Amino acid sequence: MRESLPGLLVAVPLAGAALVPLIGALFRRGARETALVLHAGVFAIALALFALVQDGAPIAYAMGGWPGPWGIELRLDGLSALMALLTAGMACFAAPLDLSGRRSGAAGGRTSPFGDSLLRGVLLLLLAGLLGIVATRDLFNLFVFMEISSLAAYTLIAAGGGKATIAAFRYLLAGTAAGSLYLFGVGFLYALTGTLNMDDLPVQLAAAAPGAALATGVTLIAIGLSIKAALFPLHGWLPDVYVFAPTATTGFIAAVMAKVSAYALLRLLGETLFGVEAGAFVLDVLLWLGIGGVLVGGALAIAQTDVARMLAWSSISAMGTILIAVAVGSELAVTAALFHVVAHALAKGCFFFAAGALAGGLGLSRVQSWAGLASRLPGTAVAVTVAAFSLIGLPPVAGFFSKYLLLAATWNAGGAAGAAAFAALIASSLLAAVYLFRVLEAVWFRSPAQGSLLAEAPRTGPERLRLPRPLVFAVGALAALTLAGGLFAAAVERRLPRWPLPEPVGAASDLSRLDSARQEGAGTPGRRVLR
Amino acid sequence: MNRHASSWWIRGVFVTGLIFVALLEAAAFLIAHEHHGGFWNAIPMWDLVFGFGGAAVLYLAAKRALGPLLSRPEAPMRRSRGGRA
Amino acid sequence: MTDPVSLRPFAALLPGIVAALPILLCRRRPNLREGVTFLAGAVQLAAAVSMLPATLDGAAVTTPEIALLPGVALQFRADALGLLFLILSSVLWLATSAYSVGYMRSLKYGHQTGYFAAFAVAAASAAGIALAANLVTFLICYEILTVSTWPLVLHLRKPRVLASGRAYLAYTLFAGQLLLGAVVWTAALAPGAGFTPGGFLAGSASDGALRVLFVLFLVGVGAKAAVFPLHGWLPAAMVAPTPVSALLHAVAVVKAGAFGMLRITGWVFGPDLMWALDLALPLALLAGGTILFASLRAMTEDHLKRRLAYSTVSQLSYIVLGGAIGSPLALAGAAFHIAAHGFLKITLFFCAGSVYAATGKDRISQLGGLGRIMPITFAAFAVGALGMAGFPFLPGFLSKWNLGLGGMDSGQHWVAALLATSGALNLAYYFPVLKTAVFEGSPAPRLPYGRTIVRAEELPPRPRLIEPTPWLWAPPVFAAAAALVLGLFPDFGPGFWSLAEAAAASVTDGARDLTALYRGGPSR
Amino acid sequence: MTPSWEFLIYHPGAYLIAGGLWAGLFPSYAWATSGVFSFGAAAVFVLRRLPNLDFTASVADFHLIWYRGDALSVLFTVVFTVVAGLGLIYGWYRMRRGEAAAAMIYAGCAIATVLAGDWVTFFVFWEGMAIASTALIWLGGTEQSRRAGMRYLLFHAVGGALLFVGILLHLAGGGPIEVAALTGTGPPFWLILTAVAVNAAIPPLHAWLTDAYPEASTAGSVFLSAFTTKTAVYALLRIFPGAEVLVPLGIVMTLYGVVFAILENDVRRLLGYHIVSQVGYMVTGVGLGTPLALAGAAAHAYSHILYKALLFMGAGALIEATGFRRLSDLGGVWRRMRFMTAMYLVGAVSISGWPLFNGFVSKSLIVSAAAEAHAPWTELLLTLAAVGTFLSVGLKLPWFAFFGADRGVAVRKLPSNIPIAMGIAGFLCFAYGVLPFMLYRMLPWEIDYRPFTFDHLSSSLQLLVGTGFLFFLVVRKLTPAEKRTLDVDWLWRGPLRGAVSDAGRALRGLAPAAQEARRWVVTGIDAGLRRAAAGRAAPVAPAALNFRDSIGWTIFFAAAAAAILLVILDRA
Repeated sequence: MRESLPGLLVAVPLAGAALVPLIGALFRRGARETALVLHAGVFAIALALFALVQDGAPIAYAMGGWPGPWGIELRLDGLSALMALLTAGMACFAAPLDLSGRRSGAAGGRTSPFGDSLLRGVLLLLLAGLLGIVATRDLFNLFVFMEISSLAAYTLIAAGGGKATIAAFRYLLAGTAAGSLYLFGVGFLYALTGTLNMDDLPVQLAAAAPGAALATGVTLIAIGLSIKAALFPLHGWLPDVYVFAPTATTGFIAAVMAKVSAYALLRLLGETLFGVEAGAFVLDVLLWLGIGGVLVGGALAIAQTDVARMLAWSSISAMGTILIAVAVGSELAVTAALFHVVAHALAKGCFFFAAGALAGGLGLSRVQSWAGLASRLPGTAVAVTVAAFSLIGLPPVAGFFSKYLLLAATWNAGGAAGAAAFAALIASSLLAAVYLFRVLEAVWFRSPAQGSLLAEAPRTGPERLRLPRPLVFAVGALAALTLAGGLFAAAVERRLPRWPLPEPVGAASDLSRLDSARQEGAGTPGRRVLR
Repeated sequence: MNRHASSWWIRGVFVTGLIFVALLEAAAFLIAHEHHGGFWNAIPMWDLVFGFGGAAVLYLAAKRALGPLLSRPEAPMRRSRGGRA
Repeated sequence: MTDPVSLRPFAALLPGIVAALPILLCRRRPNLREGVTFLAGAVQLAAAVSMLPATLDGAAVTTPEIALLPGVALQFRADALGLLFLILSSVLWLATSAYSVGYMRSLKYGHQTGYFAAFAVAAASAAGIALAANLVTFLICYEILTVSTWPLVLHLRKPRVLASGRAYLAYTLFAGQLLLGAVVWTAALAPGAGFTPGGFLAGSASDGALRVLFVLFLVGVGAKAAVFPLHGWLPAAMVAPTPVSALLHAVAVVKAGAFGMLRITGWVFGPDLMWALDLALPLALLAGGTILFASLRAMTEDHLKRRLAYSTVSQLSYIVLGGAIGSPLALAGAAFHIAAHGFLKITLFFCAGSVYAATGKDRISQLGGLGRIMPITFAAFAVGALGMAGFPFLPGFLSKWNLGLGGMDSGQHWVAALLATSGALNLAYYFPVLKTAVFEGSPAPRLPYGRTIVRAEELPPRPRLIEPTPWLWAPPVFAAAAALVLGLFPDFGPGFWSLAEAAAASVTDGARDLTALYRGGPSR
Repeated sequence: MTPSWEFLIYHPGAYLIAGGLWAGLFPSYAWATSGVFSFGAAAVFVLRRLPNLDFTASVADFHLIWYRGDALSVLFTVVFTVVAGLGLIYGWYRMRRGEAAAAMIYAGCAIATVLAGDWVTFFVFWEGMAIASTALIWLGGTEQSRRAGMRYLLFHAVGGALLFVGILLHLAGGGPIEVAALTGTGPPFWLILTAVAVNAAIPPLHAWLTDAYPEASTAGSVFLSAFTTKTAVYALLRIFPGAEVLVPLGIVMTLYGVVFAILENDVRRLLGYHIVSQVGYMVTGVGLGTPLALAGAAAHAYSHILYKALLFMGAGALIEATGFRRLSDLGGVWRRMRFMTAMYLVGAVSISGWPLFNGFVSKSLIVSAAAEAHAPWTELLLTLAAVGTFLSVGLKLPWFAFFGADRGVAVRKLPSNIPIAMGIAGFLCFAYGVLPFMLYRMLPWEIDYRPFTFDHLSSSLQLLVGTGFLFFLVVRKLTPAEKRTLDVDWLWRGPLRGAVSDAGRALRGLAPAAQEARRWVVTGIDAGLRRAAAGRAAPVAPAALNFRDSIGWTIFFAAAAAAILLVILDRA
């Protein structure tokens, strides 16, 4: 059972993706419930895996019974189990929602050409793709899952109709470019080493002479994944997608999708290819790009008047933050990155669900239109406040602790790049404070404009404003988790995997140990000497 | 009322003072001898002269030297002469 | 003496946080709601006082460490300086709560539930700042304080108020983030970053790096301490209701900054390192400049609360100044000034608020004659004003005296001159208030032409008193009386002076019996 | 010596301060009662000749010598108590309770200052005097009094600040805590001397006096005339005996005062200049430093308090009765207030040093001390000042106020407490004048001095008569003009005040700029970013890709990065 869990983790949603539309088509109802059960099941599997890998031993599943390096291996170690858990968990919040939700920018009235059950199947497909990326140990298989998840995502986004369709199309362009670049890169590596297995690749690379082909492969892989991770300046697809996609989709993909790509970057560059000179070089470049992303994302978020667009730019900033930590690559930095991934996913998911609910359901998309929210939807206001605190990094919520760890990690990294990253992280908090406190000010202290929805709606009685119950649950639960993540930061931190990861079982790799600085610094906060 | 009272006063004081001073000087000339301090104390009638001269010096210093220099009109709103006849 | 480990500090921290929820729930029962506030304040005070004996014995009640992150722990310790601040803020929280009842209700302000809830959280976070045993704990409480006072500043929700709220946040969040950076840096230099009397940073990094670190700290806590040029938020924050200005912007928030400054100079860097790094004198000069600047600036303000705010800017720099100089007497004076200024300034703010609540007047030029119809209020105001000027045997005198002597101990003779100048300037901007309020304002008698003297019987009759409800005049009277007692018997009650002395002695190794030289009585 | 609070029983100042607080706190009718009780109690302990003991008490951890009853402090305590009683009688109907309270506290603080044994106590009550007297001035009730009171307060605040720094320096330098003669002439010496000089109204630090004293109420200025300057004289006697710098300062004071008095029109301002002048004698005496000179300074302070109070009472009575305060408005009222005129003249002849009045027996001590100290020029100049004193206070003021041309000023009847107080004061001036040993035996210095030698009498009389001749010669020229005399207070009423308020205004002027900068930072970033982002972050346009478009940029960057990296790596 234990050994088959990684397989189930991917297979269940994949099968569900087919099953749910089928049920929808056959029975007209029950599709939603089935999807929910499946999501819960996937979450349970992820949870079980997460619990099981806490002892440090990864759980591997050889697809088709072919062991690595020839077969495709799905393997869950602490890091991937965490990502899987996060992904599956966020999907659970998105699953009960209306996936064809209208956004204010969407052309009115027209329902999605797809049936509801089909979209639910696509969500499961997206989940399967993301979980596959997380679980696989095969470079090409990773591409396959990446494409699965991308295609599913395009569909879900396009379901918003209107401008969402255009946004999805443009995302498709960028995503296809990304996939192609990635695939080229993998091709180079494969040509060089003859292997696609992430454990075998370093061994082979150690034997291969470094050269242009290797560097090209690494670079193309990095660029491809950077586009997927919306790393500045390759972030162009992101804002429109986050703004126009349906609420549930936005909440889900904003929380995890880019992060899964960042995970892949960490896996490939930080682990598999780290011993390669080009890999280390690319990480250094990523660090500076991360700094740029943090600042540009934060600054442009300030420039927005639309809540969702502001949050989208904030996400670009957050991805920069995560990539900084990935690029620093010390134990502490990766712990910080993971903490930030969790904290940001919870808070951003919460915020996007709330923003989507208000914008899509009530047409409150601009910051100023949220004025007086606290008097009509106090619960939502509290949740948004908690999420905003986390995004800024104020105690006592989760974001503060991830910010603290990030700062400590960048500080320990030393060097000009470390100092610049340190300063950029502080600046990003300040920028976030500017745009998020503007929202909070409107929510709590401004009066709704005369004649606006919030001004007209009664405070009590059956006519009072209410959000759909699943949304309330998602927003509330995520806010609660954000708060809990801060109050029990030590417990969260303890469960985060340590970096570098324990020796993979059955792998002959010694390349993941090449970083001497990391070995010296084992046990204490790591210090990668940055150029 | 009697706007010319001052001349009467002055005359009276002058006459009385002159008599008094004459007596005083006579007595001082005859009796006083325990002078100390500056040489000027040996000068006869010095104190009288000094009283007159000193007062003159002060008067001149104040009214002639400092007065024009330092006197300024009061605030115009605070004039009061003739307010109560 | 080893520090007793106990959970008791939490008893001083939690009441405010725990009370916030019942306060919110008792929205419809205002009396019950305020009862909760008083109960929480009483519990906090009782807990604080219960830790006093151990602290005065030289041991500090300490909580176990609560790990937050690797190398980052939440820990509280009731040492002398912290307890001084804690008891001060507890006592004044109770007083301000009573005052808030009178003020908010008599002015019929809205959002009172949120007001009291935020107040409770702010009081708790001030307590947390007081008891923080390490920099991270300090930082966390510091940020919570920022956030919890923000709604209080914005209470009136007018456009101008919102703008002030933004300025408030701009300063305090900016400072908070720099402080975060400084804390992370410090924790990297010295794991744990626990406050250590005499400092722990010596030799941990190059001089240049430590100087940069200090500048980060200076901005981080200096903004809350309203050190020039980071003081701008304080006058702007006067748009808050007066009790907020009174407790938070005279005691809790700004004191958190000044207190933090003492912690940084005395417990993180340490006076020796401060002097060795050539930081002490620039900081002292900065504080001195702030004192003079704010005093001059206060004179130009007609708005009473803004004048008080500039006075706060000036007075807080006394504490910074003492911390910068770092000699035993200067530190003791600075620590004592936390309490002294707390009682005095809250008196003044209470009075300003009472006047506003009773008459709607908030400008000094409008106060004419109010002293005669609000004698209690203005008597309290006079005590506060005199105390601020350092009038002998009001508490401000003791702090100034020791600051001056401490300055001379360190060869900084200009400190005494500065304090004296500041005292004179204090008179210059406080006494016009009394002059206007108490000695003028009744319509001047019409004198016969040419007459310039007012005869007794021509003076206008005494108007009817309009002292407001006891909720509004009792707190200032209490605070003024407390200030008087504190001035005459600085060790009365909780022993603020002993605590200040103990705090200073701990930082400076108790190198010198503080009282022996100058207050030992006749030398024969 | 164990600290105790027992001293409160013996401390006359404590009674007056307590009475003042009581009077201030409780309804109006209480002030008279509390005044009687507090003054009575104070007087009892003065009459019991004050135990020559030290009392200490511990306040705020300072171990203070609250009470040091040696001969010098007792001398001043006695006269302060007496004048406080006289002032209370004089102000009985005039003073309202606030004024009475301030006056009692003021007197109590003055007494406590001279009884203070240590620097801290001394400083406490020194400051207390400044505050209480400010209140007393403010209670004059006019706009002028409020403005003058504020200037007065600030001036004394500066003085207090100097004293504070001086004391701190003195103590930090290891000086004893007791108030005693300072040894050495370092910074503490000069700081404390300057602070005392402020209170002693030594030019150019004197103008607060002539500025503020005339603006108090008539009763208030009686109190004011007695305490502040004489406490400073006490301080000089205690701290700076024999400080040579005081001799020229004192001489300048004496002449400065009389010269300005000759010009002055306002009755009480004229008398104020004579405080400056008379205190100059005492300052000179302190500076001469011989026992005779010191004794003379102490004795002259004693006498001065009495006759100056009498003069201010007379001036006050004149003002109360007529409503006018300037000589140019007055004249010829003596027929309608004969007793008051007589009593004023008693004060005038006392200050002028007429034989048989107390000024004669004390002023001559100082002049003789100067002669004995072989300081003939000092003697001469002091004598010159005496001439001027008689000229202005003894002749000019009564001539133009009481005598001279009758302007028909209406005089209203004054309540009987005023003549009673003046009568007592006049009697005391006369009594000490004829029985000088009553004064001499209280002095802390043993002196053997006989004022009533023929030589002394004759020279004094000649002097006065000579002055009288001149006065009547130039009497018409002396007619006071309706003018105001500029004094050094012009400096801080004009340029200095302007400088301070300009500085404040300049700083305030920075505020909008600072606010603008803040706004620029806070909202300018906001607006700037919006502008900058207007194109870049615009919502999706349904058009095809182009390079103005974010997706276009993404693909461009990706391609460019790939190309650049490939080129670099290819070279490598």
